[in-house]
Amino acid sequence: MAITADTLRHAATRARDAAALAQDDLNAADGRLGDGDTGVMLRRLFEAVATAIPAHENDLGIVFQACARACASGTGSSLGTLVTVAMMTLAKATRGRSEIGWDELGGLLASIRDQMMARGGAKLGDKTVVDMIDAVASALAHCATRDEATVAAQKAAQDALDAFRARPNKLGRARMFGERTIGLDDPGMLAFSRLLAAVAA
Amino acid sequence: MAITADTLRHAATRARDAAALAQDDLNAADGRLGDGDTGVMLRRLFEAVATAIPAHENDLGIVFQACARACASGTGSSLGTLVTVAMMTLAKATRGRSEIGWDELGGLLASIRDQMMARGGAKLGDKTVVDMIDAVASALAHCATRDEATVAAQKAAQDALDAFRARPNKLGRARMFGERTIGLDDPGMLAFSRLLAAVAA
Amino acid sequence: MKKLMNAADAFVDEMLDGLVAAHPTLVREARVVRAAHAPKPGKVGIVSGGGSGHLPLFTGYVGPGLLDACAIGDVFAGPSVDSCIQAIKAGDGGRGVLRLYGNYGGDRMNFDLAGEMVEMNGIRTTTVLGTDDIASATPDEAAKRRGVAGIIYAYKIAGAKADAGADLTEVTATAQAAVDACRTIGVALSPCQIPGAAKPTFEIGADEIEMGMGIHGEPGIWRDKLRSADDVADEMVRRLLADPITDKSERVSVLVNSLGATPLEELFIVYRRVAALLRKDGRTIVRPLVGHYVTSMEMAGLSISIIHLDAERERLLAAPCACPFWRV
Amino acid sequence: MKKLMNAADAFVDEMLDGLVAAHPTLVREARVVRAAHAPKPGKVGIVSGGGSGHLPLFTGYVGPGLLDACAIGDVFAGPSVDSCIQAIKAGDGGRGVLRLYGNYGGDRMNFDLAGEMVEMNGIRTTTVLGTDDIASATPDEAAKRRGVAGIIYAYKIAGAKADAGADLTEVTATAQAAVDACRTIGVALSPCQIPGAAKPTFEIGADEIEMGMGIHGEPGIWRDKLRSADDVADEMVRRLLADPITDKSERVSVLVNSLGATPLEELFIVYRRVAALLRKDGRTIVRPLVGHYVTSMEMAGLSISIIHLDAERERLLAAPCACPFWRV
Ligand SMILES: Nc1ncnc2c1ncn2[C@@H]1O[C@H](COP(=O)(O)OP(=O)(O)O)[C@@H](O)[C@H]1O
Ligand SMILES: Nc1ncnc2c1ncn2[C@@H]1O[C@H](COP(=O)(O)OP(=O)(O)O)[C@@H](O)[C@H]1O
Ligand SMILES: [Mg+2]
Ligand SMILES: [Mg+2]
Ligand SMILES: [Mg+2]
Ligand SMILES: [Mg+2]
Repeated sequence: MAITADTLRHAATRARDAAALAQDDLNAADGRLGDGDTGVMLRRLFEAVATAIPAHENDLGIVFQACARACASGTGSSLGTLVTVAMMTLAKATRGRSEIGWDELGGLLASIRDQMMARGGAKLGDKTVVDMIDAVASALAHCATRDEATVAAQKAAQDALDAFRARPNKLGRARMFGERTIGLDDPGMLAFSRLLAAVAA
Repeated sequence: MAITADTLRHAATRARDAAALAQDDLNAADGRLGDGDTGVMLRRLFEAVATAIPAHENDLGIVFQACARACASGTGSSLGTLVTVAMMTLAKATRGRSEIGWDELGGLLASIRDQMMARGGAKLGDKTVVDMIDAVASALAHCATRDEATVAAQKAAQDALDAFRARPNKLGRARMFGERTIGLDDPGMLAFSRLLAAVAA
Repeated sequence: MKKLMNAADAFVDEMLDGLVAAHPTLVREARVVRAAHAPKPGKVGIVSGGGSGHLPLFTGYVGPGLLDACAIGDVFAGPSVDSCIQAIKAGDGGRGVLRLYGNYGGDRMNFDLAGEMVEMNGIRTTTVLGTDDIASATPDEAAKRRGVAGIIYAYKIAGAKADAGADLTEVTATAQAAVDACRTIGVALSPCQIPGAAKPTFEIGADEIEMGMGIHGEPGIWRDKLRSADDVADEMVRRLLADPITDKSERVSVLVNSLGATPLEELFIVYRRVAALLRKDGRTIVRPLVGHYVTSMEMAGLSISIIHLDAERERLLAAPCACPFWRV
Repeated sequence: MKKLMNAADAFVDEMLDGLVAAHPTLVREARVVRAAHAPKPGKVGIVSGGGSGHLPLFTGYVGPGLLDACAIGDVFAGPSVDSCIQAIKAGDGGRGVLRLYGNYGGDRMNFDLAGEMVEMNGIRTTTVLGTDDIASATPDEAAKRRGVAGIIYAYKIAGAKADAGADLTEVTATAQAAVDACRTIGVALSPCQIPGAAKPTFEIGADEIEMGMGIHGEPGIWRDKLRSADDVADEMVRRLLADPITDKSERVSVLVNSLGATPLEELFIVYRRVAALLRKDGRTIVRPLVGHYVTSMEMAGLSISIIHLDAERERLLAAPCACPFWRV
C-alpha cells in the first residue's frame, strides 16, 4: 500500500498528539542549551497543521501545501521554519500526485535535508535535526514497504540520537554552550525521533 | 559656670561621637516606620557640625551661625532641617553674647520648639522630636545650674520617650503606618535623647 | 539587590556627572542641575527638587518648556536648604520663581526656608506642591497627599505657561490647577534598595502586590496575591475616577509609568486596558505617556496618572518642550 | 518573577494593542507594526523584526527616518514567515526593501524565505544582519555574532539614508557599514522570565554578574562576583576598543543601554566612566544615548555599544527621525 492523503491525515493527528505529549520533555531538553521553547513551539505547530490539513483533498502536493501554509503563519522558531521548509519541499515534489511509494521516502527526505541545509546553513555533523534526517534518509534508501521503512527509520533515528549525544552542538544558540552540550540530546533531533515514533506506530 | 563657646565646642565633639555610635539604632528605629535613614543622616550632619565649628570664636551667635550653615548645606532630611532651624534660632538669640546662663536654656529650647512647629507644621502630641523638646524645655524652666539642668533634661527626655511609645505617630511618613507605630520609639525623639545623654555626660 | 555602582557615598554625584556628561543641555553646579539657558531673563522661573533615585525625575526634566533648575538630594532624601537656595537663584530671570515639588515634609521645610532666604535677595517665590497620590490620604485630607508621577504634568503645563510670558501669579495658578486636576495611584511588586543600605526598602512576598504603595515604599491600601493586569488596572482606574475633582473633563491625558523594573511590555498591556476603561467612561485620551517617567530605581510596579484637561491645559500640554526624557 | 499581565498566550497581542493605542503613528496588522505613513512611494523601505520582549526594539523604532515596518514574534521567538512577508510588503514603496535585523538562525531563515516569496511579487530585497555582540563569537567568526542593542544605530543611519532618497544598493551598503562600525557588549545581573514559563531564563547568584551574556540569556565570557561599576565599565570598553574594526574613527557615538531593571541612575554612573575612558583614548563622543533602548523585559544588566562615525554616518545620525522612543 502506498502513501496517500489519508496516510497524511492519519499521521497529522498522531503527530499532533505526540507533540502535545512530548512538550515538556522537549522544552526541558531545549532549556539545557537553548531557550526552552522547542516543545511548546512544536505542540502549537502540529495543532495548526492538524487543523489545516484538508479533509477531502487527494492531491498530496495540495495537502502538503496546506501544511506548509499553516507552518509559515504559525511559527518563527528555527525548528518550526525547518518544518515549513520540509512541507514546502514535499509540496513541490508531490504536486499532482495522489500517492507515493514507500521506496520514494528516502529520496524525499534527502531533498528535505538538502533544502534545510541550504536554508539554515547547518553542516552535517553540527548535531541538528538535519543529521537525523540524513541518517533516516540513508536508512530508507532500500526500503520498499511500510514495515521495512518503519523499522529502519526508527532504528536510524535512535542510532543517530545515541551517536550524537557524545558530541558537541555546533550551531545556533546551543553552539555557545560548547563542550557543555556533550552528553545532551539535541532538542530538534529528540523532537524528530518522538514524532517519527508516533507516526510509525 | 555659664555656657560658652568652649562648652559648645566640647558638646559638638561629643554629639559627633554619639551620633556615630547611635547610627545603627536610629536607622533601625526609622526603618520600622520611615525610610531608615535617621542614623546615617545624623552621623553625617554632626560630622559636618563638628568640623564647621570655629576654633577661636567667642561670640555664641557666630558659633551657632556656623553650625547652622553646615546643617543647611549638609542635609535635606526632615530632622536635619529641624536641626538647622534650631541652630538658626540659637544663632539669632545669642548674637553678640559670649555666654549664656543655664537658666536661659529652657527658654531657648521653647523658642526652638516654636520655630520647629512653625516650620514643620507639627502639633504637640504628634509624636515627633518637637514633643521631646517641649518636655525638656518645661523641665529646664526652673534649673539654674549645669547639674540641675543635666538631671532634669535627661529625665524629661526619657519620660517623654516612655510616654509617647504607646501612642501613634501622626506626622510625615510615619503617620501612614498608623496604629502600627504604637509601641515604637519615634526616631527623632530617640535621636534627641541619645544626643542629650552624650552632651550631658 | 545588585547595583552597578562604585562607593555608595558617591552614587548621587557620579550619577549627576554622567547625566550632564550625556546631556550638555544640562549644567551641574554641586547638587543643582540647571538648564544651559537658565536663568532666562523675563521668564518666570520654575524650580523643583527632591531626593535622588527617581530618574528621570527630577533633574531629567530640566529644559526649555519645563524646569529651569532642580535641587537634588541624596537617594530618597530631600535637597539641602543651600541647594534649594542655589536652584531658586539659578532659575530666577527677574520675574520670580515658582517652587514646584512633591509634598514631603522635609522638602517643604527646606524649600520654605530657602524661599525666605532668597526673598532677602529680592527674589519673589511661590509654591505649588504635587499632591496627586490618592493612596496617601483620603480626599478630605487631600492636602496631606504626597506628590508622585503626576507632577510631570504640572511641570509641562506650568513650563509652557511660563514660556508664553505669563507672570508669577498666573504661572502659579496654572500649576496649582494642573495639580488639582491630576490624580495618581501606584502598585508595587518588588522593592528597591538605597545604595549602601543593608536591605531593601520593604519586603513583599514572591506572589504579592501592594496597591497604593508610595515611591519610597510608603505603605499602601492593601497587599494581596498578584492579580491579572486587567484586574489591577480596573481597580486603579476606578479609584482614580472616583476621587473627587472639581473640574472633571471629557478630555484627559494618561501617564502609565514604570516604577523601574517593570518593562514596557507590561505598561502597554495595562495602557490598553486603561484606554478601554476611559473610553467606556466617555473620555478621550490626549497625548498619553507610557514609559519610565518617575521611578524608584529598580522597584517593580507601575503608577497610573490621569489629568483632566480644560482647553488651556490641553494647549499647554501640546506646546513645545525639550528635555532629555520628554520632547514635544 | 511577577508580571502584570493577563493570559500568557495573550501577552504579545495585548502588548501590541497597547503600543499602537498609545502611539497612533504606529499601525498594527496582525503581527506586523508599520508606520502610519508606510509604504512611502519612491523611498527604499526598511523592515526589521524579531522576537517580542525587547521593547522599544523592534516595533518601537517604526517611524519616519527609521523603520517602515516590523514583523514581530512571540516573546524571544522569531516572527513567522508570513509576518515577514507582510512586513516587507508593508514597507515596499516601489524601490525595494532592506531587511535589517539581528543575526539569529530562525529569524534569518524566515526573512530569507519571505524574501524569496515577495520576489515573486516583484519586490526587490536585500539583507543586512546586526552582528554587533562581540561576546558571541571571536573576531575571526564575526559573521556568527548575534545582533543586540547596536542595531538601532543601523536603523537610524540606514533610515536617514533612505529618507535622503538613496537607492536600495546605497541604503544597504550604508546599513552594512554602520553594522561593521559598531560593537556591543553586555553584562547581566539578573534574569527575566518568558510569560508562562515555569522559571527564569537563567540562574545567577545573588552576588554574581556575567560578562557578555546575550539578551536571551545566552552564555557569556565569564561569571564572577559583582564588581564596581568602574571596573565593569573598564573591561567592557577595553574589549570594545580591542575588537578589530576596519574604519576606526576619532568620533564615535555611544549607547549605554539598560537590559530592563537596571535604572537610569546606574546607567549614568557607567556612562560617566565610559565617557572618561573614551576621552582618554582620544575619542570624541557624538550624540550619546543613555536609557532603555533594547531590553529583555525585567532582566537587570546593561550593554555598551560604540559606533565609529565617518562624516556621512555622523550626518545621518543627526538627521531628523521620529518614533515613540527616539527623536532627533
Ligand atoms: N540552522 C539550523 N539548521 C538545522 N537545524 C536547526 C537550525 N537551527 C535550529 N535547528 C534545530 O532546531 C532545534 C531548536 O529548535 P527551537 O527550540 O524550536 O528553535 P529556537 O532555537 O529558535 O528556539 C535545534 O535543536 C536544532 O536541531
Ligand atoms: N514636620 C516635622 N516636625 C517635627 N518633627 C519632624 C517633622 N518631620 C520629621 N520629624 C522628626 O524627624 C524624624 C525623622 O527624621 P529623618 O529620618 O531624618 O527624616 P526623613 O523622614 O526625612 O527621612 C521623625 O522621627 C520626627 O521626630
Ligand atoms: Mg528553542
Ligand atoms: Mg527617615
Ligand atoms: Mg529620609
Ligand atoms: Mg526560540
